[in-house]
Amino acid sequence: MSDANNNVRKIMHVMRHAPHGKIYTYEGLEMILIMAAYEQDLSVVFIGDGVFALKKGQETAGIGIKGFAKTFMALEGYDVEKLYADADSLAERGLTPDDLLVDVKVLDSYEIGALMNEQDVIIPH
Amino acid sequence: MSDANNNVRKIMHVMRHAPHGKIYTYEGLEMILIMAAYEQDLSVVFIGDGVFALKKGQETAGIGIKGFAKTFMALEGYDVEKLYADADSLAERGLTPDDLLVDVKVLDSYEIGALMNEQDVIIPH
Amino acid sequence: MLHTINKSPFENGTMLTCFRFLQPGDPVLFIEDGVYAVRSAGHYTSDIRDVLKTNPVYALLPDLDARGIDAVVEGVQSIDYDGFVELVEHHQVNSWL
Amino acid sequence: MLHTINKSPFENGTMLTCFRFLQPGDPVLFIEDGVYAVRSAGHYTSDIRDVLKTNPVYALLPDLDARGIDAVVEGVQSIDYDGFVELVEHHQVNSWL
Amino acid sequence: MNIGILLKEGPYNHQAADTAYKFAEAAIARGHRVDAIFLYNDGVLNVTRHMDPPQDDRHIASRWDELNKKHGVEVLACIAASKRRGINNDVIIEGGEITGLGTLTDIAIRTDRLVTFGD
Amino acid sequence: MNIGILLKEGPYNHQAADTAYKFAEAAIARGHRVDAIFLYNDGVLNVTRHMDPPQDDRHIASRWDELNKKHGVEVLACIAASKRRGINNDVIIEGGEITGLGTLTDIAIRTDRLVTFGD
Repeated sequence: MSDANNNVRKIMHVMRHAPHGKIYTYEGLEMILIMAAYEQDLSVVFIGDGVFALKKGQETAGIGIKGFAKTFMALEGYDVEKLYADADSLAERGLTPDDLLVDVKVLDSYEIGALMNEQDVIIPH
Repeated sequence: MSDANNNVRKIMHVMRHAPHGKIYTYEGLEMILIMAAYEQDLSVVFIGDGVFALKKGQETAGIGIKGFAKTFMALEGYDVEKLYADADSLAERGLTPDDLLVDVKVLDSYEIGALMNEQDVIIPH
Repeated sequence: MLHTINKSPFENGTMLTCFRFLQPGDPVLFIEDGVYAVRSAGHYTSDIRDVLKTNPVYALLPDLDARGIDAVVEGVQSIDYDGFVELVEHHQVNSWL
Repeated sequence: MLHTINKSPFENGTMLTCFRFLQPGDPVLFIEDGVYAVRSAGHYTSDIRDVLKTNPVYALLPDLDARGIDAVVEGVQSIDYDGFVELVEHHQVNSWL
Repeated sequence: MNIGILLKEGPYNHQAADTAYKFAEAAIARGHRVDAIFLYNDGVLNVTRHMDPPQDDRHIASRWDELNKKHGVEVLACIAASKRRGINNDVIIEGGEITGLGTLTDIAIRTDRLVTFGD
Repeated sequence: MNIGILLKEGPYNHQAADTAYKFAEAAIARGHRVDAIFLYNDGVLNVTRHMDPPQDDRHIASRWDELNKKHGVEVLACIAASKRRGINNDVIIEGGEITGLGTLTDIAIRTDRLVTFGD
C-alpha cells in the first residue's frame, strides 16, 4: 500500500430494509453519494429486504413519494463499483440478478461475512 | 341496552410491542389512563412481545428510562378490568400468569379474534 | 373487521400473528411494505392461498407499483386508495402495526 | 468485528440474519429488545448455544434488568455499558439495525 | 360517514404519513367527512412548520395544513407526546392544534371509523 | 481511543438515543475521546431545544448539550435530514450544529471506531 493510501478507509454500507416503507434506504443512498466524493474504499451490500431496493419496475407516482431506485444506477459514475448482494436473500425472495436494476456481485453469506471483517467502518441503513 | 349506554363504545387497545425498546407501550398506557375517565367500554389485549410489558421484576434504573410496568397495576383502580393475554404468545415466551404483574384473562387466539370483531374501535400500540 | 398489514413478512412476524386472529370472512388488506407478501409465486404464496379459502385478500395497487410487483397470487384483489376507503365503509379497522 | 443485535427475535428476523454472516470468534452483543433472545430456558436457547460453540456471546445487563430477565443461557456473559466500550476497544462494530 | 385518523409516525422517515394522507384524500373524494387527524407518538412531528424538504419532494406539513383549510379536517397533536418531542405553539403549522388525549377519546366516540396508520 | 457515534433515531420514541448516551458516558469514563455524535434520519430530532418532557423523566436534548459543553463532544445534525424534519438553527440546542454528510465522512476517517445506534 502506498503512503497516499494510508488514510483510505474501507467503509461498507449495509442495506437491509425494503424501500419506501421507511426512509433508510433512500437516505442511505444520499449518504453514499456524498461519501463517494471522498475517495474512500466504499462498498454497498444488500441483505434481506434490502435487495428489494434494486428491483426493476418500481413506479412510485401512486404513493406520492419520489422514486430513487434508478439513482443506484448512478453509483458506477461515482466510482462506487463494489456492490454485493446476498445469494440467500435473493433466493428467498425469488429474485435473480436479471430482476435487478444494476449489476451486483452475488456472494454467499460466508463471503459477505469475510468482507465485513475487513472493514474499518460498517454503516447500517 | 339502556338509552344511557347508547354512546358507550367498545374500544380495544392492542399491545404488541416489547417495553422500553420503543415508546409505544408506555404512551399506549398513558392513552388508556386518560380514556378510562370517559366511561367507555375499554379492554386491553396483550399479544406477541406485548406480553413482556407485564413481566414482573422490570428494573429500569440502569437504562435511565422511567419504569412503568407497575402502572398497569393501577388500571383496575380506573375501572379498566378487561385485560386479556394471548395464550400462544405467553407459551412461546415461556411465561405463565404467575410471571405477570397483573391478573389477566388468558384467551386463545380464536377468542381474542372474536372479541376484536365486537369492537367499535381498535387502537394498536 | 378489516385487517391491515404494513410489514414485510420476510423480516417481521406481523402477518403470521394477524392470521392467527382472523375470523372467517374478514377482509385482509396489505399496504406499504406488507405487499411483498402477495407476490405471485413468492415465498408466502401458500400462506396467502390458505387465507383466501376463508377470507378476501386485497393489496394496495400504488404500493405494489412502488415496489415493482406486477403479478400477485391469484385471488388477491388489487385496489386503489378509493377501494381502501370503500372497505372502511363496510368494516371497522384493525391495523396490525 | 463486534456484532450488536437490538431486536426481539420473537417479532423480527434480525438475529437469525446476523447469525448467517458471523465469522468464528466474533463477539455478539445483545442490547435493548435484543436481550429477550438470551433468556434462560427460552425459545431461542438452542440457537444461542449453537453460536456459543464458536463465538462469545454477551448481553447488556441494564437491558436485561429493565426487562425483568434474571437468568440467561449458560455461557452468555452479562456486561455493563463499560463492558460494551471495552468490546469496542478491541473490535470494529457491525450494528444490525 | 364520519372518519377519524390516528397517525403514529413522523413524516418522511416512515410511509405512514403518506398513506394516511392518500387515504384522507380518497375518503373526502368519496364524499366522507374526515373529522380529525390525531397525531400521537412520533406522529406529532408532522405539524412543524419548519419542515423544508427538497423542492421536488412533497411537503408533508403543508398537506395537513391544506386538508385543514380546504376541508375543515382538524389536525391535532397530543400535548404530552408533543412536549417530549419539542413540538409547541411556536413551531406548529397554522392549521394544526395541540390538544389532550381526551380529544382523541371524543373523536373515537363521535366518528363512525377510527383508522390508524403507523409503523 | 477516538470514538464517533452515529445515531439514527429520534428521542423517546426509541431506546437508541438512551443507549448511545450511556455508551458515550461510559466511553468517556474509560478515558476515551468521544469525538462527535452525528445525527442522521430521525436522529436529527435529538437536538431541538423545545423538548419539554415530564419533570421526573430524562431530558434527552440537555444530555447532548452537556456532553458537548463538558466533554467537547461535537453534536452534529445532518442538514438534509434536518430540513426534511423541521430542524434548523432557530430550534437547535446551543451545543448542537447543523452540518453536511461530508463531516460524517471526515469522522469516519479520523476516528478509530464509528458505532451506530438506531432501530
